[in-house]
Amino acid sequence: MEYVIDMRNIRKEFPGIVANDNITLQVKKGEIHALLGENGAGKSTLMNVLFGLYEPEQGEIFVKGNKVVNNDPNIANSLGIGMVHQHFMLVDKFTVTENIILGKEPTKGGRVDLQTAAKEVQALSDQYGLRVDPNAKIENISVGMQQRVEILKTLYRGADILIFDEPTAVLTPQEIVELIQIMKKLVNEGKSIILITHKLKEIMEVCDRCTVIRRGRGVGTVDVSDSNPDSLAAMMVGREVNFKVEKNDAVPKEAVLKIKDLVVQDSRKVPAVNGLNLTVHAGEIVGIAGVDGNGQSELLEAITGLHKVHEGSIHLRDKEITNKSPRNVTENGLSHIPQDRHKHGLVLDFSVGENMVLQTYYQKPYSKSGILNFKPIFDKAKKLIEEYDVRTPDAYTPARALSGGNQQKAIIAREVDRDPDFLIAAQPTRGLDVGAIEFIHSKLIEQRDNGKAVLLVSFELEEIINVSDRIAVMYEGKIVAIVNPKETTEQELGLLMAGGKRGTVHAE
Amino acid sequence: GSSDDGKSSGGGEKKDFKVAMVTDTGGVDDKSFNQSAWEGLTKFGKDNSLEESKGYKYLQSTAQSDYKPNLNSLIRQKYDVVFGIGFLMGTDVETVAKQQPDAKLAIVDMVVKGDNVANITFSEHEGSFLVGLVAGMQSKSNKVGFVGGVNSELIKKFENGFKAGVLTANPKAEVLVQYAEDFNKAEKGQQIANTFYQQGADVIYHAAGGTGMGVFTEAKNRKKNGEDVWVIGVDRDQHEEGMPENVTLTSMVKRVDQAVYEVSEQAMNGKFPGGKIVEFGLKEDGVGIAPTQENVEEKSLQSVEDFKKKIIAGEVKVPKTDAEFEEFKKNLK
Amino acid sequence: MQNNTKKIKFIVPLISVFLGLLIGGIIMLISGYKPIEAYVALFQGIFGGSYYIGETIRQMSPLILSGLAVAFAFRTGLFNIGVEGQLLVGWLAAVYVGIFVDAPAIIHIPLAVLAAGVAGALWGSVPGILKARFKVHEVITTIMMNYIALYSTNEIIRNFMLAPGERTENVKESASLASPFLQSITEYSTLHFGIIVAIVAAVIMWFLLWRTTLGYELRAVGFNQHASQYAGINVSKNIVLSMAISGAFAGIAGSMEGLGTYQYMTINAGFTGVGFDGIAVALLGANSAIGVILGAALFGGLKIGALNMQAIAGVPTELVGVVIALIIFFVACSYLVHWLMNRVNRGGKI
Amino acid sequence: MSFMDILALIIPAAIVSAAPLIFTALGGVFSERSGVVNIGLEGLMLFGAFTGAVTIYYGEQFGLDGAAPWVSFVVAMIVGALFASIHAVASISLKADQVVSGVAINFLAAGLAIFLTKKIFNAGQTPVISERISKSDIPFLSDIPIIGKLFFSNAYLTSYLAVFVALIVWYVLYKTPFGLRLRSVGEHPMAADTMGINVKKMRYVGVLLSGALAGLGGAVYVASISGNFTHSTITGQGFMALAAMIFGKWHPLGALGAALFFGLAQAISISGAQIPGLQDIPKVFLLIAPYVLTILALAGLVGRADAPKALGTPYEKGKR
Ligand SMILES: Nc1ncnc2c1ncn2[C@@H]1O[C@H](COP(=O)(O)OP(=O)(O)OP(=O)(O)O)[C@@H](O)[C@H]1O
Ligand SMILES: Nc1ncnc2c1ncn2[C@@H]1O[C@H](COP(=O)(O)OP(=O)(O)OP(=O)(O)O)[C@@H](O)[C@H]1O
Ligand SMILES: [Mg+2]
Ligand SMILES: [Mg+2]
Repeated sequence: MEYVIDMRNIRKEFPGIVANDNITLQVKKGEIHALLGENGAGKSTLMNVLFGLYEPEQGEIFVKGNKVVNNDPNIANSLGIGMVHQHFMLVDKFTVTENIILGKEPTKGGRVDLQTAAKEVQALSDQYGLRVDPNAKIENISVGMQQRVEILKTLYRGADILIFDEPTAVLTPQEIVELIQIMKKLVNEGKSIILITHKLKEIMEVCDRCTVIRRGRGVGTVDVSDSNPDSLAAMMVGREVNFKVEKNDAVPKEAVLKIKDLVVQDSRKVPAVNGLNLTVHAGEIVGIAGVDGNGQSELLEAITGLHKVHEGSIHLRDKEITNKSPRNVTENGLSHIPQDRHKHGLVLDFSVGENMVLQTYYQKPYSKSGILNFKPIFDKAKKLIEEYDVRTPDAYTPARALSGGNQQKAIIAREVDRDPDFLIAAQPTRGLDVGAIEFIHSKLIEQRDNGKAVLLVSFELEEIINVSDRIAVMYEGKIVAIVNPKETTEQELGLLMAGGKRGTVHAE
Repeated sequence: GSSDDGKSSGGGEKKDFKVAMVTDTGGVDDKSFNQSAWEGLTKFGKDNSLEESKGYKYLQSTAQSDYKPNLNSLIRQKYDVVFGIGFLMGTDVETVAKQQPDAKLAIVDMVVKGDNVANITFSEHEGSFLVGLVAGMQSKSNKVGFVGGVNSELIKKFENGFKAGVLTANPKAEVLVQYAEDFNKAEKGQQIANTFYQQGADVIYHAAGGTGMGVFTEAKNRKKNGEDVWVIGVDRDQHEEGMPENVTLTSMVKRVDQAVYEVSEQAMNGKFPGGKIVEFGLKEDGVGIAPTQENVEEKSLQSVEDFKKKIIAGEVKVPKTDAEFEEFKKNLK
Repeated sequence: MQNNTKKIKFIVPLISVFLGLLIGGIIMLISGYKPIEAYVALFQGIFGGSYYIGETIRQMSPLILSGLAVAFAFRTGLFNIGVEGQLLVGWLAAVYVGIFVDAPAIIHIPLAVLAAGVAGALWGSVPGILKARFKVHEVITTIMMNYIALYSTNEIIRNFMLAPGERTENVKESASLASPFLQSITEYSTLHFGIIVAIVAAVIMWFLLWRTTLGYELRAVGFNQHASQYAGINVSKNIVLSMAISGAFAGIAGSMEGLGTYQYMTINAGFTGVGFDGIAVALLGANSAIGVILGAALFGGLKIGALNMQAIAGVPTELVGVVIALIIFFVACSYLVHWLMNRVNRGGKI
Repeated sequence: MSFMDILALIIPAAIVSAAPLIFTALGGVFSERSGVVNIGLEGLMLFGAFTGAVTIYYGEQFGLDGAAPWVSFVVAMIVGALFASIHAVASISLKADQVVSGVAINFLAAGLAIFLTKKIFNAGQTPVISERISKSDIPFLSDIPIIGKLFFSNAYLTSYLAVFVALIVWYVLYKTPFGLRLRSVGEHPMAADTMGINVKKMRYVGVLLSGALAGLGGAVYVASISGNFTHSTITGQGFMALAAMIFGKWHPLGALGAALFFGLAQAISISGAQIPGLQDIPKVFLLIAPYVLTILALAGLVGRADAPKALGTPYEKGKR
């Protein structure tokens, strides 16, 4: 049987680590082939090798039967291989069209022919149902649309072998549904797809076969039809993984966070949060469900003091924290696992240790009268790395060198360890493998059981439903419904998130 | 006694007499006083068959902080007289002289303490007065300009002498004055000249080093477009700078070479004027009007000669400072 | 790997200096000078006798400080091209206090140095404020502030402090860093106590940056403003502070000239260049305190030695400028060496 | 002087002194848009001035006459590009810190130019050239009432060339595939790489072009303003050009505007000393006016300028 992609015994090293060790990956024509593995297992690396961004130290690659040496994305492109990268490869300041045609521009009399280009892009997006605005700037469009642009880039270059590196990690549920439709459409058109994802549900739904790698080594390839999430998870982690989050009922106590008629304006002075009311009690996890862009980020930034409050009030316990400085809010007992770990969560060029005291460096014992005290800082760091199983050479390694997964663990360790009254967790498990997810969920619940108030924001309805004790549905800057996770379904939530009414419930 | 040493070294064996100078940042080819000084020293060396960079040499400074090291290193190399060129070096010459009482130093354009230092100054105002006369007489618009480098005591001598000359020759003439506050900004010189000419001035005297190059540029441009404008050069005969459009009316030359030569000679003959002020004025041919005079009218030259005599004779006292100039102006009326 | 990088850190500069001198020598050969003679003169001009050593050290002091100024700003993510201007105002302030204040040396000197630091800090904080408040790029503002400083200081001297020779009076004995003792042991070099100030400043910079919470904040802001803000660090405050501290170093560099080398301030017809040299020194020293000291030693040594090279071998001082430039290049290209080293290692492993 | 006279005095002067800055700043735009910081503009401009002066001088000897300056422009551009290639090799191929390498360029240019001048002419400066670009009125255009007098009278051809080049650069950067690719490399080199664009090549082109234009700027300065090259001919103009580029937000037309703004401010401060009204202001305020005005303009209207995202970071495959 001939494979469109046949990678044999690939070995790729990075200074100090073997990212791929003798991995073999074989993809049949017209199939969706899953690539599964923990954070840092070597998936992205393997794909970058296939795409010609990295040169392997060892191994052979066959594309459509013939041996190829591709050490350059150009060659990959010409072989019909296209890749949708985990971290988007888009120029923010360019328009959608400019990004798509870049490097293969249609010209008229020496100048870029944007009209024609835009038409072509439009045509492509119609053909595959990839809705984009050809003339919008990347920096102004949603992550979902950005990803559709990435896909269009590959199609525009006539790729028939597509690599998706964690495409769904950054998508909202409805966007994921769309994407899955699109992938199905693509294979029907005779294209082949390699899909990297940490979400077994998706693999079960769309993939034909699945190759699992662990710590840089190939574990094996299975037919999805005769395997199940548990077996896959076990394969990749090397142990049984427990999906259903174990937790007993919450015992809510006094209110910790009280938000009254909150109005927050976005950069364009348009109210993004528009008269929102919400209360979170000690000992409960409130999950905020909502389609991206309905004011979730502005809400969190307002609470944490990163964004100015226009009207209304926010109280933490009995202290008013409206428009207080982030430090003031933090000192009043708030912890925040931010949505964007690279932008807000970490100073990537600081060591892991220095990152562990990002909000506390000025307090004892980490410093005394303005002088830093490194021993306690790194002792603490080592303890947290141990306790939260952050995979890093040591506490002195720059955070940049860690896997996003491990970066995330580091942040959670830091925030939870501050032992706050109120914990905000925004997209805490985005892009993480099931093992890490399991761990993080258990940590959140542990906080709740210790009588902390937790606010969870996530686009993963499954996560919201599994972890929360109450679900607040956010729509157009308001809480439009509070529902009990035990009595709701993803369908109902989806409806509410889309602005649909629901007889009985009303915001409190 | 420095003078005794002077005799002993000057007395008989001239052979091992050595002179040297320290330039400021301009360097010995700055087409200005550094170059002029070096020409003087070279002439002296040749006339006394000294060998370059053994019998006579110079050191260039790249920054003010180099002056002292340079002066010192020449003294340590046992040069009999070491010249510091330019008033900027004054303080360093003074200190070094104090530290090395046996050394003989000379400073140009400045007067400092120490009886082993010869202070060489020039009557730039007198020379400027002469070119002022020319300007005053040959200006058709009765408007002339003066562009100064950095406003300073020294450059003021040029300005006031010039103004005095202009008014003497042409009482109804107006003199525009502006300082660029920079010796190296040609574009500034050009724009100032542009402004002056635009306002009807037709002769501009510059005492502004590199900034002056811009004055020439502007004048050339206007000459090309048929305007009848002139520049008066400074320090050396700047005829060449005016070519091919030939915009140099004349130049006020300052014979630093002359001065350096004479002081060296005096020193060699044991007459080193330590602790004295040696003023080089019209009398000593230390300043004057440039040899190239093709653009200077006969009658101008005439009055230049007359006043030269008068000044030398002390009948006319040329103003140095603003105060003296105001005084001078009153007496004109 | 580890000890390797250590080795490289040490080797690269040496190789760079060697290559720089080598190529410089070749240029001399081509243009008809005698490289050996020249370099002998150069090194005599640096180490050959207490006088030269004195001059080299004297040259170093302001370079160390201006280097620290640039390096400190770099460490906090800012590019301070304004050292030149901050140095000028510092110089003026130091001289002003040195002339118009009466006090015993123990008070007068520190006071004058402090004044220089404060003046420089104020001058430096302007671009800081503009950046923090209006997001104006510090590179432009610092360049502009240089010219403003140049013309303003000249005007102030001209109107309030003028003495014969287009300069101010000398500062009082009690404010002077100059030391007859140091001069006598160095055969009347211009050596003064400034070097001590400079080295103390270097220690301060290191300590401030790496041992204090302030340094932690400054570095955090330098790397990632968003994360710093999230962590409750006042970004604006730190930007201004960073520029102010950088400016303070620059201002004190000015006091080296005003209280040490010259004892007075002249009406400057142009920039001193010390500020711009500071950029080179900082970069030669990889923006680390100790590196800056070494960089200043190299830079200052070559500049002083150049004078002797000119005096003895008649080689124009500009050539040293070329050599310095080449050295900077090779230091910058250390990647080359690293890369080679790695290659070698790889070879060894596979 | 009537207001009109004053304008007629200031505006042409502004355009004159702006030209060298415009060229150099445009060079900066090319380099930095491709992601390579270029502090070396000063040095490149300086070496261009040196080359220009030398070429014109010998051009005259070989009887090129009026053509000499124009020939020198071409030569200066070539030499400038060659000189910039040092910066390119260091900062693109050898991954050197771009600021360091740029600073080195400045020292190298200054040292080498003077050193060579001394070698060639054994004098501290080149001989004064007689063949220059000289001011002239643009036929017809200069006859347009008002505008003609202000913008097309007694100015240098090179000044209009500068404006024209700015327009070309804008067209190239924003309308052609080359421009799109150059900018993409400065914004997100890895993205460009995955799109099959040769990042290093684009950056080389950007840096070489910056060298060529900065060289041209220097040569124009000599041919139209200073008339010869000395150790002090180029003192800070390159940094002003750098400022103009940033002031202009890395946009060719922005840089053009900023350079003209500098020129105008400079002209006002200089002619101000003669303009009734301004005359009485203490000279020092006029002297610092251009720089203060710039800062005010930046703080007031211009505000934040976004540098190209990847500016200053060497590109290595597979590194984030
Ligand atoms: N550019 C790089 N430099 C150094 N090491 C790297 C680099 N890229 C990857 N690695 C190493 O290779 C290992 C595998 O990386 P890879 O990107 O393949 O992980 P992954 O499977 O994609 O993880 P994730 O699921 O989080 O995306 C990582 O642990 C990392 O340490
Ligand atoms: N510059 C780098 N140096 C060392 N390792 C790196 C570097 N860049 C990436 N890596 C490694 O590459 C691997 C994958 O990187 P990647 O960003 O895909 O991690 P990730 O966990 O998938 O991120 P995310 O959570 O955002 O998906 C990580 O294990 C990380 O350690
Ligand atoms: Mg990955
Ligand atoms: Mg991931």
